[in-house]
Amino acid sequence: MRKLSKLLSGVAIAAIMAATPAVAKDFKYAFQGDSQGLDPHGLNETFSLGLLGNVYEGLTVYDENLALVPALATEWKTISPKVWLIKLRQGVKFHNGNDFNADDVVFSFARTQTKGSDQKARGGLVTKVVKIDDHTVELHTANPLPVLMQEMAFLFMMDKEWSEANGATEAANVSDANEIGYANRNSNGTGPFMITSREPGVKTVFDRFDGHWNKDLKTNVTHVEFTPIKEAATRVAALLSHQVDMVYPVPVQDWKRLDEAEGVRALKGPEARTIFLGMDQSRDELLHSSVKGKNPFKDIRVRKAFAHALNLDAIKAKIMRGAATPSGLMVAPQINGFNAALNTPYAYDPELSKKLLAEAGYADGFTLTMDCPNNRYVNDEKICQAAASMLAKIGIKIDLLAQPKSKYFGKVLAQGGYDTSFYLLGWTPGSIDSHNVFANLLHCQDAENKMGAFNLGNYCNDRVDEITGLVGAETDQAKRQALIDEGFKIVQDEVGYLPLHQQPLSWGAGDNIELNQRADNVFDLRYVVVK
Amino acid sequence: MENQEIERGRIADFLHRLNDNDIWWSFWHSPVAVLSAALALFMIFISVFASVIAPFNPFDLASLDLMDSSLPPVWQSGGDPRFLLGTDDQGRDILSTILYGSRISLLVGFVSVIFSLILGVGLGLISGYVGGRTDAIIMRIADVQLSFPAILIALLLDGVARTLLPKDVHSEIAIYVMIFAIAVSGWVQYARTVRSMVMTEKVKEYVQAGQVIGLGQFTIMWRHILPNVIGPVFVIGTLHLALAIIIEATLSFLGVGLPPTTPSLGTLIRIGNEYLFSGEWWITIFPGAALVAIALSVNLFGDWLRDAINPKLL
Amino acid sequence: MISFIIKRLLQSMLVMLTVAFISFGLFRFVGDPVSNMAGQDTSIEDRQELRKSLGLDDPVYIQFFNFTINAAQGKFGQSYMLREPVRELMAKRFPATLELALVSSVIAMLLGVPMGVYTAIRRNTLLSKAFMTISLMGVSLPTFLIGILLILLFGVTLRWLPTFGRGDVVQLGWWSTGLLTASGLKAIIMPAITLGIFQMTLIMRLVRAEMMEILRTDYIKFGRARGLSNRSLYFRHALKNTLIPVITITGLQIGSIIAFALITESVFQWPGMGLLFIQAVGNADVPIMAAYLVLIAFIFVVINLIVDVLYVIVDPRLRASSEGD
Amino acid sequence: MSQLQIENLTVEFPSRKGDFIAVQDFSIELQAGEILGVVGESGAGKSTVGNAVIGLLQKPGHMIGGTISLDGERIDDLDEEIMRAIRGKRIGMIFQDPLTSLNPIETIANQLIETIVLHLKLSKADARKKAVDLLDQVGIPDPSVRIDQYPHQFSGGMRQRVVIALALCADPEVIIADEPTTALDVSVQAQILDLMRGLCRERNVGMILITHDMGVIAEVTDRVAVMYRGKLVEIGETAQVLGSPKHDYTKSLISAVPRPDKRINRFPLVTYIEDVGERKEVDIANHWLGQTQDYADFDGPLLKLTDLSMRFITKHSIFPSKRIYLDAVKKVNFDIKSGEVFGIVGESGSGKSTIARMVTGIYKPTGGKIEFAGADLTAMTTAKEINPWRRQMQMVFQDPFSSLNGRMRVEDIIAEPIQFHKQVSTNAECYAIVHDLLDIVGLGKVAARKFPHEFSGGQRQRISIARALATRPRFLVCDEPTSALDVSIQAQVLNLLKDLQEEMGLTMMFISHDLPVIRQMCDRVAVMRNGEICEIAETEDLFNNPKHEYSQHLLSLMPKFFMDKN
Repeated sequence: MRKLSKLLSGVAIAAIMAATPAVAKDFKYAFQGDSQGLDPHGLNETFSLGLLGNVYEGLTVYDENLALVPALATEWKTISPKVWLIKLRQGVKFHNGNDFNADDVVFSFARTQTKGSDQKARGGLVTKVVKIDDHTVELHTANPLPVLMQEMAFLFMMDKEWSEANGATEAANVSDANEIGYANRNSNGTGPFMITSREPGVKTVFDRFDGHWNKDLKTNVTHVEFTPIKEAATRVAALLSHQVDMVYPVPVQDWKRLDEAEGVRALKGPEARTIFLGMDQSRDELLHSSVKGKNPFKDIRVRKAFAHALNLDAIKAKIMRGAATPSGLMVAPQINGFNAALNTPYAYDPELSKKLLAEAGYADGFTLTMDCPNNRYVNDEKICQAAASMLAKIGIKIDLLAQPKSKYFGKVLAQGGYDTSFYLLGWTPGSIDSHNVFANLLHCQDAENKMGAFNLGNYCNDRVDEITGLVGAETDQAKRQALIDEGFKIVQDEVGYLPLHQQPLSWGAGDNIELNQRADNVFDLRYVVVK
Repeated sequence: MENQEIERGRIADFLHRLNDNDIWWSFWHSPVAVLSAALALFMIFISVFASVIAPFNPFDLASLDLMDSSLPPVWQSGGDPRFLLGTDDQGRDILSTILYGSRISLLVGFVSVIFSLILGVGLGLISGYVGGRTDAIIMRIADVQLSFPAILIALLLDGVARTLLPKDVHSEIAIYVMIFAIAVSGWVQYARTVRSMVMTEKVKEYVQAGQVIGLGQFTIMWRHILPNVIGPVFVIGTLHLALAIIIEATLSFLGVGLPPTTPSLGTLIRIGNEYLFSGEWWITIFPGAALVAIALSVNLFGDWLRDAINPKLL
Repeated sequence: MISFIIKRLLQSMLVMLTVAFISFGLFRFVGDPVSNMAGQDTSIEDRQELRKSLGLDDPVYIQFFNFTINAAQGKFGQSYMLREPVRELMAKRFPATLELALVSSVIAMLLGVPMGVYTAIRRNTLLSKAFMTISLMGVSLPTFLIGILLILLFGVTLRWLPTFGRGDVVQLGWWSTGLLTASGLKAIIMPAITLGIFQMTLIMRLVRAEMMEILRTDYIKFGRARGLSNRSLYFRHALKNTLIPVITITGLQIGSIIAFALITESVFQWPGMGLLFIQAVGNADVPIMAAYLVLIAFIFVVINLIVDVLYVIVDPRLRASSEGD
Repeated sequence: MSQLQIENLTVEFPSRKGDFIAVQDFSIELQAGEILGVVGESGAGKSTVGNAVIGLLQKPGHMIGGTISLDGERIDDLDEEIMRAIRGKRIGMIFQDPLTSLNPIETIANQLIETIVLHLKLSKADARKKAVDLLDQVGIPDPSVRIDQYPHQFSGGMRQRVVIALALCADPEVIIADEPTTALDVSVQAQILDLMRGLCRERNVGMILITHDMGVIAEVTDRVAVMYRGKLVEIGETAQVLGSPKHDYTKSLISAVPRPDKRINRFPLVTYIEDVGERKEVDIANHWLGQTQDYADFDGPLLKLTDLSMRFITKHSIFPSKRIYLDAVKKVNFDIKSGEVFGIVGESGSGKSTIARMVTGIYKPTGGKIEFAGADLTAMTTAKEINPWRRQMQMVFQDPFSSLNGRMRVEDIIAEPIQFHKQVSTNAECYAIVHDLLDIVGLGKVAARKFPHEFSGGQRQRISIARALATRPRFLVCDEPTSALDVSIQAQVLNLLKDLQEEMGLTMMFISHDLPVIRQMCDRVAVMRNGEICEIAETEDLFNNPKHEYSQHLLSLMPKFFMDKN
């Protein structure tokens, strides 16, 4: 396609070349999967949102250090606990030349609540959007919500006129076999890049949007090609042979190879994702265990025995090749609310574990099925295997059920009826705030109030529930921190979860590429510089 | 005493016949056949006695120490004398794992071949002998199945089994699911071969002689036709054994095979494949070599057997 | 001839219906598409809503009925994973897979036929034995291993050939071809060889077996007794007779090559249907999986039909018997 | 000077079990225009001679001595290239089976033109003209049309004519015909022989005619060479060799040929014939095998066929109207009396074997009735009902190589019917009977533990007979029991059958295409054609005074050499 057009319009291209800045830079990168469509309100998933974040923008945006900075909104403040006043940026243009204004904001929030949207939860935080003038809006929330603007970084704004003209006023609806959401295959954002061609699962081409409001972007890239490459080996090979400039993720064990190879390097960094093991603490009898009639995890001695059986340093050294940060908390250092003083992992002490188990009446151990994804987190399955062999040493026989993420999540999450007894999960709070962790992981399961939805083992403590509510509403940072610390301490003492580590970000890039490796594993083209 | 005499007579009789047998003769005069058979037998031997030969039991999770993981073979710097061929990412001894893994691969191969052989030969016999509508139905099913390569069918069956069967028992039954999947994907070739041979055999006069005696259809199929069509079936069986082992490895490579806690050769190669670029080549190369050694020796032997019995077979 | 074709068509339709049933039935029970379509924050009610709107709550027979009706029109709905109509996805991926399958078949034929002829004519030469043994490597080395080794050698170490993808493609109507650009041709070399090795072994052995069989026949003996040259005997009389079954089997194999390509495509990130399928399996993307299976069966059925008809055209014996209809 | 001269030809086939000399010290000369017959039984080495002449000995066979000369020039030591120019051009060759001698996917024209262009360097158009002429000469009607057809569009006889045309197309000086008519029906055989003789005379071509058939030798050859175990035992004018053979082997061979002219009691046994089984006398009257008292006496015909019909579907179709049928047997009626030997004679496809298979229950008739000892077999449906009757009728098959299951030991093959019908209570008893049976058919106990492939054709046919006798039948169907055997072996087997028939008082249905054999074996004969019976008569009446036109025709085709001799 490109080739042909090159052939046909050599003259035209020469003309464009003359018009654009002398430095036209190409950049190619690869990821293990593809974005599921282009609809900004389509799938609420890190990679898709990350990719679309180059094309669309929210009211706010995270910078290279995960600090929240203005994007389409220039200023925001709470005029009452439940009402935010937002000043919109002026002179912003969509890729099609339309102006960005308050109508687009109202429209976009409404669109998140349409049938096909996967952003209902995020958009639903705002119960009402009021247009004050063309560049001012009010956002109303149901409860006081200090973290609202963090959430807004991934809620993208669309052009009302464009959407209406193309029948894309509803989020792409996958259930209709015949109707293809226009916005799913075409894009019109305000971001610095626009998608000029796309073949799903094969290739997506971006070109620089010259009309972007921010002329100070770091990037010098004008043309980007993105290719999904599923196999890790193929992906690394593509980088090693310089067919692409950047790939992610890179298996941690290949870092050495990348660093030794000419012209490429491994990019390592801490990710804000915490990997942990969870235990079913609510059922009276475990679903998948040799222990009948009771639930051993209800006994804190058993939970402690598990905690002390895990050698986090060995996992770090061998499986993660030194690239993980063993963790004693359920949040990473980058997350608002993290307290280094509390971050002490349980000590590795298998003898203590055996003693505890014997005390609890399980001197001979027991058998337990462990659920594990095998393509979701860095070396997820290997971590589970290592944990299984460590637990084997204290007499716990683990039947490991490692599955692709689709099957895994289908089983262990709410829609599978939390069908698990012991599992591995990873969590990055989307709002980069501890409250998200309290609400989703530490709060008792409460489907009605959408709380504890990812607390798969239903760890439950009334005070923690209470703290969750308080943290959500507390605006005084010191008080808030104290509440957070209290909550984390309770969970730690009760061994509600078994945190393992924060996994590393593992990317690879050519030596001539400068880029920003953000802790939430989002790859932002705004920071790519090709030398 | 008398029985012993008779027995001895029978053995002598057998040896004499064997000596007289062209296949046996041509076997001993084909270096490739002898070598490949020897290699195959060696691989079978060491995998059957894996638990005796292997220095470790890699399936015993409690014996693994993560700190021993990713060690190179002894002759490389950093090697540990306990682990001749090095260790994998979980600290399993590669040599032991290869022995145990070969056992699984061969077990899966043999049992699935026997399964599909019985299924295929049975259906082929019925199809060829009974003919008519039964034949048409069986062959139509075979056609449909033929439009999907074995790997796809095995992939499907495995997927279905994983979904339908209770998850707790999954790792225990994974190997049976795999055997079943490979077996079901392989019966067509036997059935077709047997069918076409039965069609030529059933019009032969010895079959009619059986009918004249009054023998039932089953007796004629079992006693008369089957022994006459079974030769090529063994040839296919041998070649299919190699194929089954490769399919198992491929499924394991694609991640739908045996769980990594009880790795087969294919699972090991898959694990090792992730370490190829990081220089830990021994995790892939040694199991890969073992797999190729098994498949190649079995294939070479089967190839020779085919030439000796019926070169027209594929 | 016409009744022969009609009979074949009816049979084919039955096959297609069976495959449709199987593909629907199997995939109805594999994976949970909802968990893929919804992000991690989606509420349980929304998930239920989604289930309902996808028709996953209808009775199974209604789902199958709808499936068949739609499938017959080429409508397999939208991919859960890529949120694109499956029909268009398949149409875009099909050329890549077909080109790969054809190129690898051609490679397999170009190498396999001469090697088969050679090993049949000169059975006991060293070269012949070498061919036989080496060709066995083709069926003893798992495809994925071959692919990985090729990538390591030619892609990473020597850097001669690209390690993934199709290179630049040229659009000819709806067909995209990589065979008209230098990078496309370079890109197809390794995957085609990887895929073709197994096929080459098969063809070579088939040609050899058939050729040996035919060289033993009376008409070759009679030809020799008439003083015909070896060249005429081998290539005009024997090879031509050999090629009938060889073409049949190779033709029928194209269907399974296309399906078999999924391993190769996955190793080389070849943007074909197999890759799509593997990804779909991992994501429980039912529409793609169902469409893939049905498409594979359809290709098989069509090739079968073509081969049957060709067979009748090539072989005068069959031509006569079908003319009697 | 002789056209073709073979001197002291010796051919060896090395094998791992020792070298086998197929032809030893063989010398003959062939004159222009002469037809020289080479006769011998299977394995005599006669085909090897033919192959040696055109230099196409089957590997690993090779000449270890002697010379072959064509027009005085040696041709046995020529280079492959030069020899190839001689093959087809100067020496033509005709093979036995016309069905497989032609490339099925090339037209007749292509095959002829290729050969003509190769040897005569004609243009394609001229070659085609010549090809059409040739086809005309070998008696193919409408040659200019038929030349563009494929081999499968020709009948067997027509194909053999095409093969002859191919052999003649470069006007060779010598033709070697290896069993050219063996695969053909008698009437076609006669036409082809006529054609070949005519062509040789006309073109003054010398021909070596290799055959096992004394009738063919008598019919067309000028001189005959008799081979035995690779050696030439006798050569001379045909009439002289056949009329007054000098060598013992020739004598025994000729005496073994069934005489069409008169019925003799037994074929003379000549010491020269191999494979003679020493029959051990068994007192059948007091033996288990003689104890056939359980058969109820029955007055009237033992076997009675009423309107027996068999229709095969040769082309299936969903629509009955589109099916194509073959009526193999059309409403046949006849009776066979107890103790009688009833013959059925006819050419291939006449339906005679189908009758045998219906009587013995292999095929289910599509119409009519089979009554055996008064019981209507066609009305019985269950195995239980029919098995007692099955036991009373057994069958000896045509092909000794396929009628025995190669995977079973001889004793098990013979024991199977006894065990199946539970005729004795213990295994020991059963195997004792099996051993006696082997004695009776002249093989002896030593044969018991061997496998069929260890025996020759004649011996296998004896095993087959033993199996048929194992159920103590009273009715035996013999379907061409000797047509696959060499003539000397045939005599042995026929003698055995006659002995057994008399000793056990068997009733027999004897099927053959060979009239002389019928005359020697049968009391009454039915002549069949196209599924219908033309004539049923006492054997002697039929041969002396055939009434039906077709019977007359068949009789006229009988080899004449005994008649000439007398």
